[in-house]
Order: sequence, then C-alpha cells, then structure tokens
Amino acid sequence: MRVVSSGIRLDEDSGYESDDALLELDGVTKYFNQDSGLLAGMEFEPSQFPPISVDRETVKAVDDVTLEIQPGETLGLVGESGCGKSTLGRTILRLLEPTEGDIYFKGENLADLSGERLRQTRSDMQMIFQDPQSSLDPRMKVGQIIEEPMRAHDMLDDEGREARAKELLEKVGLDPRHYNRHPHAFSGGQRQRINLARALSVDPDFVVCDEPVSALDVSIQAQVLNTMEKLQEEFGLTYLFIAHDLSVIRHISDRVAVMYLGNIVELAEKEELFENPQHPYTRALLESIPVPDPRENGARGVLEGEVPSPVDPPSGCRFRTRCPRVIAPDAYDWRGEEWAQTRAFMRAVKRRTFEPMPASRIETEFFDGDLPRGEAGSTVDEAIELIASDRNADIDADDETEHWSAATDLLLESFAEQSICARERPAYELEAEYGDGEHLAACHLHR
Amino acid sequence: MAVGESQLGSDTESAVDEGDVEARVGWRYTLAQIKQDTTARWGLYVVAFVITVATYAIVDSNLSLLTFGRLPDYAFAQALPIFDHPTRIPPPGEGTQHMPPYFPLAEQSWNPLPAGGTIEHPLGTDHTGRDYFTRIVYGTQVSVFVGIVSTFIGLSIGTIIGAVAGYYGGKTDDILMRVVEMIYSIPPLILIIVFTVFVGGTSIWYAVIGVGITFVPIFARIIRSRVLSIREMDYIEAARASGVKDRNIIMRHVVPNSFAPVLVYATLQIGVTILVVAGLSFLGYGAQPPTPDWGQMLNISHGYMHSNLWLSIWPGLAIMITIMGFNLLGDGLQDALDPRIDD
Amino acid sequence: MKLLKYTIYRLLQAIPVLIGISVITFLLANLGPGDPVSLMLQGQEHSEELVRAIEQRYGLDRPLHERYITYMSGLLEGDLGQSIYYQRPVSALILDRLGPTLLLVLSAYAFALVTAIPLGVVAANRRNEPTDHASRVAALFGVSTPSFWIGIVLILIFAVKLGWLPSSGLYYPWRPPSSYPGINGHLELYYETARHLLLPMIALGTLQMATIMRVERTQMIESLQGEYVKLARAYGVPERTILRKHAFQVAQLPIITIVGANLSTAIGGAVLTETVFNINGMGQLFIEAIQQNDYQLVMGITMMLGFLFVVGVIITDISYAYVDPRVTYGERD
Amino acid sequence: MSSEPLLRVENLKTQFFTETGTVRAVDGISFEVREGEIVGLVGESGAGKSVASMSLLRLVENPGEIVAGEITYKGETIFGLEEGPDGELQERDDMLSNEEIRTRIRGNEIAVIFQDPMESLNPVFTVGGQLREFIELNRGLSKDEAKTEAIDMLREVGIPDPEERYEEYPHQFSGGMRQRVLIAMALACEPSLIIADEPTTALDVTVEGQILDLVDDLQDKYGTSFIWVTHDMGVVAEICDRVNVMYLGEIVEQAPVDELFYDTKHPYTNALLNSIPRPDRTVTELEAIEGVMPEAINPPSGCRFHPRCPDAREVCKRVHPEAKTVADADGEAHRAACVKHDAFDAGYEDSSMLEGAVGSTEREPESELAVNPAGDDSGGEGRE
Repeated sequence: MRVVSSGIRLDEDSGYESDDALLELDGVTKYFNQDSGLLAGMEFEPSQFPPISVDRETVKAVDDVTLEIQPGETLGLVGESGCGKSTLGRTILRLLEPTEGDIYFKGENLADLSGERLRQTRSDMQMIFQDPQSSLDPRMKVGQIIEEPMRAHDMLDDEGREARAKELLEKVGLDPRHYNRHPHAFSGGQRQRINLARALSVDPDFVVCDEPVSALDVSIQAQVLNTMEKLQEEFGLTYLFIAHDLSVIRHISDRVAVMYLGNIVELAEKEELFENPQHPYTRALLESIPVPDPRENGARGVLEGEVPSPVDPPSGCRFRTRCPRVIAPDAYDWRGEEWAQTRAFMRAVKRRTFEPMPASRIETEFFDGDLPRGEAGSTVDEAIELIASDRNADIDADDETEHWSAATDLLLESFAEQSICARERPAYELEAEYGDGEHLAACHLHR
Repeated sequence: MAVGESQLGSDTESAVDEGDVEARVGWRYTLAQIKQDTTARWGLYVVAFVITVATYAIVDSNLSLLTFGRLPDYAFAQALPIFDHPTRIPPPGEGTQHMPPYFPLAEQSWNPLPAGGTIEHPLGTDHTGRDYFTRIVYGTQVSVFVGIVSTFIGLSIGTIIGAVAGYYGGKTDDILMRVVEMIYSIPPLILIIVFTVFVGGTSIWYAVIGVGITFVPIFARIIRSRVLSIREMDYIEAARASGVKDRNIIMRHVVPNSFAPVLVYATLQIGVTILVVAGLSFLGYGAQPPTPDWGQMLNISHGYMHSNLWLSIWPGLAIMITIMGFNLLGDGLQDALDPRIDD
Repeated sequence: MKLLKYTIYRLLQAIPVLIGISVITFLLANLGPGDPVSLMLQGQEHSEELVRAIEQRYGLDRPLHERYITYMSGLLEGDLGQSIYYQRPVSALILDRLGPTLLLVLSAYAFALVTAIPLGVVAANRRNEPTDHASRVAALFGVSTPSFWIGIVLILIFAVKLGWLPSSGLYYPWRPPSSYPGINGHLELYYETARHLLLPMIALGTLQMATIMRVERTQMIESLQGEYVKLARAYGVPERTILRKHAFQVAQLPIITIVGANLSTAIGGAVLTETVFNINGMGQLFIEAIQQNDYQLVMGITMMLGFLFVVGVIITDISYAYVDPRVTYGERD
Repeated sequence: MSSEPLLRVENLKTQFFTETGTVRAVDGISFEVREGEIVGLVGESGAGKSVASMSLLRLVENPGEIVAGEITYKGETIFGLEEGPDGELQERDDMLSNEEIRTRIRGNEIAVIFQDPMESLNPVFTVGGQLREFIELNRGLSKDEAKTEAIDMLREVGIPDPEERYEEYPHQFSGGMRQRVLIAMALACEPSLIIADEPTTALDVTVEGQILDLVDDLQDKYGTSFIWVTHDMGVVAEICDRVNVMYLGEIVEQAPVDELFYDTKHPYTNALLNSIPRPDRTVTELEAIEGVMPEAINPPSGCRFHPRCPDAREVCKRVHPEAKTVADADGEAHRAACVKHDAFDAGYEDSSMLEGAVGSTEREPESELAVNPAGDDSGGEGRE
C-alpha cells in the first residue's frame, strides 16, 4: 500500500493494533566500562602487593528500569544531567547494547535481535537529537538527509522518495524548495524540523526525542513543540520525550517518569505527578524550578549536596544520601527532633561544612544542647569527640582530615547504613489522586 | 559574522553562523577559500609552477629552457630518475673510495668551476661540466615525484589503519595504534635508511616506499582522531538509528567528512617528505647519480664549496621554494578550514 | 605521589613499545633480501663453507626467533652484541659517540625553545601586525628549509667567507682540557665548544624553532581567547600578567607535546648535521655502520635511538602531567 | 528616586565592524541600577544582552566597539563622548583611562560572573590560587590575608571542606561548585555591583535552585547590586527587582518585575510569556512567537519586532518607537517601546492592519521560512 498520493502514512496498517503496550522495558540495565586500552584501569598502589592491580570502573548509567509505553502516548522522561535518561533512550533503540533486561517492541524482544533483523526494525523506531548542529551531516543536502532512512529500507523509488521528502518538508513547516540546500543555511529551529522530517520519512510508530528543544531559544521552542504535537496526531506517533526541563515535560507529556542516578524514582500520569508528587526527589525537583511568576514564592534549592558518582551508587534507595526525609533507622529509639538533628549533623560532618569548634558548641549548634538519648546519643558523642577542636588541640592537618573521615564513617555506619533506605531498594505502587492511571513511587515512605 | 562571535554568540542558542564550523568542507568551498586567502593562493601558484616544471622536464627531456635548443647529451645524462636501477651498497673498502656518501670539507685540487651567468650555463656547470640549471630543473621531477608518491603511500595505508582503528575502537584500535606507535618511535630518517639498505637497495624506488611506510603512523593517527570525533557526531547516530548499514555510514558520512582536513595534512606532508628525501639523497641513500636530484647535488657540491659556493646554494634554494609552496598551500587550506584561527 | 604513580604507569606503558622497536629493527636487519652474510661478503669471492662459517660464528644458522631471544637476553644485560667491522662491543661504541649527539640535540632544543617561545608569544599578542607577519614568514622559511642546507649555508658564510667560526669538528667539554693541544684550562675549552657548537646548533635547531613558534602562536591566540582570560580581564588583571601567566601557562601544554613528538625529526636531523659538520656522534657512527654493513651495529644504534625517543617522550609526558593537573588527578564528576 | 543611581547607562551603542557589515549588537539602550537591587536583562540569544553587560566594563572585544552613549558609575564616567572642536566625537576628559578602569573599576567596583563555569576558571591553576590572586589585586591584601579571605569566602558560598578544596584544580569541581567559586570570586572583591551573565544557564535545576538561594542570602548580607543577564523568565521572576527586556539590541520594555508579568506593556514581552510552558500548571496550547529574530546586521525598519508582532500595524513598519513611560507603578516608571500606547501618538489606532498579519489565526510558522540567512536562493553554497 505504498502509494505516496494516498497520504503521508506509508502503510496504513502499521499502527499497532494490539491492546498491549507498544514498548515494554523489563529490568533494562546499561553499564559502561570506563576507559578502554591495553593498560587502562591499571592501578599502581605502592602500598600493596602486588603493587599493580587491574580495576575497571563500571559506570552504572541505567539500572534495572521497568516501564511500559502505550501506543499514541507521550511518555516524558525527566532527570538532571548524568541521570542516565539519554542512555536509556539509546538503549531502547538498541543504539547501545543493554547489559541486562528485555525490550519488547510490539511484542518482539529487541534485546535478542541483532544484525540485519535489528536493522530492519529500525524503520519502526526513530530518534530526534538534542544538538541541531551536529545531528545533520554538513556535507549532505536536506533532501539526501531526509531520504537516507528510506533508502536504507528500500522504500519507494527515487522519484517517490523525493516527492515524499518534499511533502515531509512541508509537513514540518519548511519550504519544499529547500530540498537542495545544505544544513548550514538553516537556523537551529529549522534544523530540528529537518530532523523531524528525517525521523518521519520511514513512517515510524515510535520516536525517541532526546532533548529536542533544549538547545533552542524559548520562542523557537514553542514553535517546534507545537509542530511535534501536530505531527504526533497526524502520524499516530508514540513519543518518548527526554528532557531536563520540567515545564516542557509538563506541556507535552501524557505520563512522566522521573529518573535519578540510573533509576526511575517516580512514574505517574502528568497531572498526578506534578500535583501530587510522592517521591522526595520529584518534590525537590518541582520546588527548585523557578516559576515565571513573581508572586509565586516557592522554596528552592531544597536539596543539599551533589549527585553521587554512578560508579559507586548508594545502596538501597539511590537518593537517600541527599534525601531530606531519610527514614530513621529502627535500631535506635528516637524522640522528637532527634533523628532530624542527627541526620543534619551527619551530613555536615560528611561534607565538612563547618569549621572545627569545641564540643559544646557543636552540641548547641546541631542538637540544641541535647544529644539524643541512648545508644544513638553515645555514637554521636563519640563522633563529636573525634572532631571537636578542644578534644584534640594540637594535631596537624593530615591527622585532622583523618579524624573527620573517622567520624564520618562512624556516623554513616551507625545511622545512614542502618536505615531501611540503605538496605532495601524501594518500589511501591500508589493510588493516584488525579486521573486513574498507576502511580509508582520508589520511596520507603510508602511502605 | 564569524568575528565577535565569542561575545555575540555566547547565549544559549548558538548563532546560525556556528553551523559553518561544520560547513567548512567541500570542494567548492575550499576552492573559494583558496581564492580568497593570499597565503593559499601563493602556495597554489608555487605548487602549480613546480609541478609544471616537473611535467615539462618529463615530457621533453631534451630541451633546455634558456638555450632554446638541444644541449649536449652530457648536460642531463641519463636524466630520468624513475628508470635508474637499484644498486647495492658497494662492498667495504671499495665503497668509500668509489662513492662516499659525503665529501669531507677539504680543498679539492680542481680548478675553480665556471661561475655561470652565461646564456649557455646560467648557473654554471658542475664538476663534470654538466649544465647546472638544467640539472636543477630536472631535479624538480624527482622531488615532486617522490613527495607525492610517498605521501600517497603513507596516506592510503594510514587511512585504512586509522579508519579501522577509529571506527571499530576497542582492542582493534589498541593493537593497531600500538604498532603504529612502535614504527613512529624510530626516527624516520634512520628507519628509511635501514629499510632501503637492508630490505631493498639504494634506489629512489625503495626510498619512496620507505618514506611512505615511515609516514604511515602520522596519517593513521590523524585519520583515527578525525574518525573518532566524527563517530561522536549525532548524524552518525541518526544514520545508525535509521538502520543505515555500517558500510554506507562509513562511505557516506565518515569518509567524506574526514577527507578535507586530511587533505590539508597530506599537502603539508608532501613538503616534509621532500625534506626527508633531500636529506636521504644528501647522505647518498636516495636518488643515485647520474640522476639529477637536489639532495644528491648538494652532496656533491659540498666537496666543491671553495671552488664554487653557488653550487651549494641553487639546489638548496630549489628545495626550499618547492617545500615552501606546499607549506603555503597547506597552511592556507588549514586556515580556511579551521575556524578557530580566523585571521 | 600521584605524579610518581603516573610516571611508573607511563614507564610500564613504554615496555611494549620498546619491545616493538626491537622486533621491527631485528626483522629489518635479518629478514630482508640483503641478509647479513651476503651483505658482508658482497663483492668477494666466497665459498659455501665460508658462508656457513660466518653464519655459525654469528649464530645466523639458528632459527630467527632463537636469535631474537638470544639478542634480547643480551640486551637486558646491556650487551648489544659485537660490531663486525670494529670488532668492539656495540654498547661501547655507542657510549663513545652518544655524548656529542646528545650535546647537539639538547643545545638545538635549547636554542629553539629560547627563541621560539618569546617570538610566538609576541606574534600572538600582536596578531596581524607587522611583527606577527615577519615572524610567520620566518617560521615558514624555517619549516621549508632542510637542516643540512642551512648548515652548508652557515658554513659558507661564517666559515668560508668570513672565517669567524670553525666549519667542522667539536670539542667535548667533558674531556680534560689537556687532551686538546693548545687548550689551556676549562674556560678555554668551553669557549671552543661553544664556537664549534654554534653553527650546528642553529642548523639543527631552526626547524624545531619554526615548528615550536607556529604552535606557540596558535596556542597563545587560542588561549588569549579563553573564558578564563576574559575573567582575568574583568577582574582588572594587567594585560602583562594575563599574557605572561594566565594565557601563557595554558598555551605551553601543547608545546611540551610537540617537543616530545619532534624528537624523532631532531634525531634524524642530527645525523645530517653531524655529516655536514663532521661531528663524531651517533649519526656518523650510524652512517659508518651502514656503509660497512655492520648489521649488529646498525641494530644497536637503531634500538638506541628508538629508546632515546621513547625516553624523551616519557620525559615530556611527565612534564606535561606536572604542568597540567588534569592528567594525574582523575576527572571528578 | 532623587538620589543618584549606582550605575546609569544612557543611549549605549556597541557595534561590531565585520567584513559583512556593521553589527549593531547594542543599539541605544538606557537603564540604571540602584544600590542593593537586582536588575534583570532579559532576551533571547542575539538580543545583545551579553555585549551590553560587557560594555559596562569596557570589555568589548575586537572588532567590537562602543560607539555612543554614556556610562556613569558612582559619579565617574566609565564611558562618555563629546563633540570635539573639529565636530568629530571624541572621548571626554573625565572619562576614566584604560588603566583607571582596570585598577579602580574592574573587580573591586564591578565584578562579573560568567555563564560557563567550566571554561571560566583557568585549568592549570588551583582554584584557591586564582581566587587569592583576584583578592590580592582588588583588595590590596597580602598573600596570607588573601588566602584566609579566600577560604572564608569558599566556605561562605557553601563549598564543603574549603581548606582542602582551596588546593584543588577546577576540573576536580562539579559545575555547580565551580559556579559557587565564581560567585565567591565576585563577592570576595567586595564590589558594589556584580554582573551575572547567565550564571545558572549551564546548571541543573536543583543546582540552579541552590545558586539562586545562595545569591539571595548573600545579597541580603552584603547589599551588593546585581545586573542579572538571562533568557529564563522563571529566573527573572524569582530573583529580579526590576527588569529590562531586550530585543535585537534595544530595550523594549522596562518595569518592576511584578508589573512586567502582570501588566505587560510590550507585545514582545507578552508573546514571550505566552510562549513558554509552565512548571506550575498545565498549558495545553503554546502560543509560539512566529519567525526568528533577524540578525542585528540588518534590522527591520520601524519597530524591530513588527515582522513577528501579533499586534503590528502598518505604522509599525515606519515609525521606530523609542521607549517611553507608559504607566506608573508606585513611583516607578514602566517604559515600553510600542506605538500602540497613547504616549506615542503615532496614529496606531487609525493605521491599517499589516498584510498577512500573524497572530490572528493559528498558522504554521511560515514566516520563519522567509528568513534565509544565506541571503540568496541558490542554496547553501553561496553562503560565504
């Protein structure tokens, strides 16, 4: 049924008819081995024997991600830089080899495919890239760029491809006469439109959009977003829309998944997620974002510290090291503010945010003069001993650093590591307040 | 608007002009740039001139430029270098007397050689009475021939190694680049001499091959790094995501986009090659007499420094101008293609 | 500590390269159609027995890999074999001739760096002004002129025409002054060394100078456009300090790499320069070895020069790591 | 209002003289900054906001040049021209010399924070060393004093373990941490005015939140004035007291932040606000601004925004509006450069609608196609 004149859809039956999800991810995991090379990863440690060890660092970019994408919907994938959202997008398309897990596209496991079979399925899935500069080959003409995917899948003949390319140019809001131009004659927004036309040329069902508007000016963003929405309707597309900008995600998505350090921490329908966020990270993210309304004075900068390295992510819940609501370890008996104070003290020691001061001042500063009772209290006291300036008056800088790290270790082992947040990986299904979709939140507060 | 970009384009969306960074490729663009760039234009003139002279010397090996007539045969002797035969290094004892690679600087018992300045011998004659000007002219072909052919050898082998290493990465890359580094670690001149003497024989052919192989590492490295940076480009990933076959990605995207900068390097490398081969001939391991070759002429004239110092000047000048032409052309191309240094 | 770790890492990395050099050299010297025996016997009447005797004497009758292993185990003990022509240990011959070559190469580098860096900085600072154009033209001449011809021209001018400087030979400053007739005291010896060294140093150093200057200029221009330079300006740092400190230090990083990478050209150039100026260094030894088909000696010298290059590159890499903190300290996320 | 503002810019023009023509990057802007306030400079890329802010320190790079206007800071003339005897414009006598600008203004009076924290620090010097150098230079402190000050400042901006991190190199810092260092640098020199050029654009939103918080706290504590250059209306709403909206080298609207958002007077500002998606509520339809901003080398006639303006009429093509006070907000002037306001009296009401005016109906952004940066129709090749 590949007749150009019959419309822009190449084959009408390509829409996925089944009631099942278009795409299903099951435990998808992607690890990267850092640096390659004959001697890479070789460590020389004079203090041990043998002094040379080979230690390859593994970056756990995406870890055990399970989700579904329904036909025709837009799933927003949001997270900060380095959280693994782009890696996930590329792994889904099998541009990267998943380390583990299954990717079912229309019921077929892409993780099992390879070679020619994999190549052929690519006409059903396409991708749009972030950088409008590097996503188009500067040496090719716009027409060639748009026709390349069709050519790769032997679609239509030369004339048919040209006709379709011109039709697509018009669809994405460009002049078909630009068919013979080179990409550098176009602005950023126009290039993203060419990208769209290329992606649509093979009439895919599913498009991964990797930050397609983040490199564009705000006024151009809106133009491109509107065009994408229009095309989605016309072509019956399913989008996985990756972005760091929550506003854009809120505008374009039907459902939203929030990623942190390789894990999906929350997944819900758009209204539910933005109006009723259940994961402390999602909340922090929403509170941090500046609202274009001077009368709205939200809290911001609510998160302390920085994202830990994906080489050695925290156990249990990956957000726990920065979470303002880490659950108190059950091993101790807490009263009132005791756990909150201890947590604040623990993080301050870990990040060394205060200058050495006498023990009594530390107690006032962090505990209002009252240490927690019982075992917890004695551990805190022990830590204060280690760092208080009046307990070890004449030590040099190196010793001091050692004392601080000893105190940090003590506190972390006694408290942070004892919490359920450190010991179990959370995954809970909640009841949605808005809409009737599922709401997943990976936080032990909901146990 | 390329200028002032640093300030004007410091906002989030880079100005459209920055797209030119990648657009600075393509033949038509390159030629337009050469026309605009004074450096490149002069380079082109010199190179064109040198190549014309070389071609002329090959086409009509019996004509002198200035006398408009036939010169006695001995003026250029068996001139074409391409047809000389590999000669083994003479055996010990005999060799040093017969043809020393260099002449120690000492007063020769020759009468002062003709200084030139006449219509017949504008640059005088050498110690055997051959017209120096004619020999300089004929020397062009050796240099240009050697420069271009050995650069081509280095370029082709280097491209294959570099492209394979860069595109496939991992262990392949590791092993190939390690081998390349090994070859690279032996100083080129040394490697070439060892190669010509032990593997081939002292002949311009072996020198050409030796020089070519020696420069493989340089090209392999350049191509590899270029391929590596192109591999990172989104358009490669886009092609992969569209299901374009590997072979087509390499042929349609990687190769065309690596080629322009490599061309610049090749141009510059021709200059380097001529330099090295001149050194080789000067030591006596390049072109062999009676072939007119600048390096070899310097070798001989070195011994007659006190008789006619100009004999040591002309071949050197010829080498310098030729290399300068290729360098100018390469520099001009580089300036035109590299947006960072935008004079 | 990190630097030491990096140094050791770098040294370990060099091992496969050194082995590679030895293999390449060994194969070149042993595999070619011009095998050692026929090279040695060329032009002489010889019988089968003579060939076999020679082969036996030099162990050439054994399989290649065995010979390689023998050679390498000798090498590890510092034994590079016996020179066929000189009938002396190769290592002793090399040691004899290493001094002048090192002196020549190092002084050429010193000359190149001392002249090229200020010139490059000035050219970058006065971009597109006459100073810049002049130095660029000079650099163009520098990269286009063969070092041996510069040597010849220098001799013609300063030795033949003007008679100011000697045209050949070298006085070794490490020898006792008494070993040279007519030289009294160390000062006079150093003076003679300098006089003899001046021309070859310039001849060999010009190419390096031109190369370094071009890189210096490009790097300085780039560095002067860096955001950190803008920041320094915005904080009122004087232009002079920006040029000499902020921009300069960053621009030196590629220079270090260039110095290391160019060492191989410099060593090749040394062979030519030694020839022109009649300096009895490694280059001359190499030419002699080649002429005499002394394959043991050729192998030894080639290995030695490759080794010198690798060492040079390691030294530059380590100085790079010393200047650029990004090399030794891993990137933090 | 009566007291002299900290910084006053009048009719500033900065141009770049390129081979293809004169780029009028900043074309006659006027604004002022008072003690202790944060003034926003908002606009899209190419609007000229960065050039404008660098002009204040006379740090415009070749081939750019300030060609007109007056910049007064604390009563001193940073830039000013007067007509010389021969009728040519020449620098005024009371204008600070380059040396004076460098020693007295840059750093110690006006400091800057750049956009890109990754590139702004010198990679081969320690963070502490760079901080110390600037403190020494601008505060006249000794080495040791400057070091103590630097460490205190690092702690102040929330860098954990400052003594140790003082000795570290920039690449060992994350983006957010580097931006903190740059803020520490600016504050440590104790300037009265800090120019922050998109300081949070390169950062993640949680880090951006941290930085905005930090700036708020520090500004309360030190009372420093800020010029905050940004393209993000959200950041403007969060942090600025008064806002200047720039379009193609001109300030089109100038108002206190609340008025700007709730009583918008210029169609461009309005369109900008309507085109951005919001994090706090779901916007189903984005009203995109048609077309792209033209290049400053050849700006449109009349009002520069008229080709993209939904309210444009025939008169907009002819009349170039200078910003005028169009409303009064608690004694603060609300200025806008649009002839539709009565203050202009340009006959807007009677003017006919433009042919094919945009905005009335929803259309595909065809007008973007009209912009052909190559300036020809032969395709990309003729570009240069």
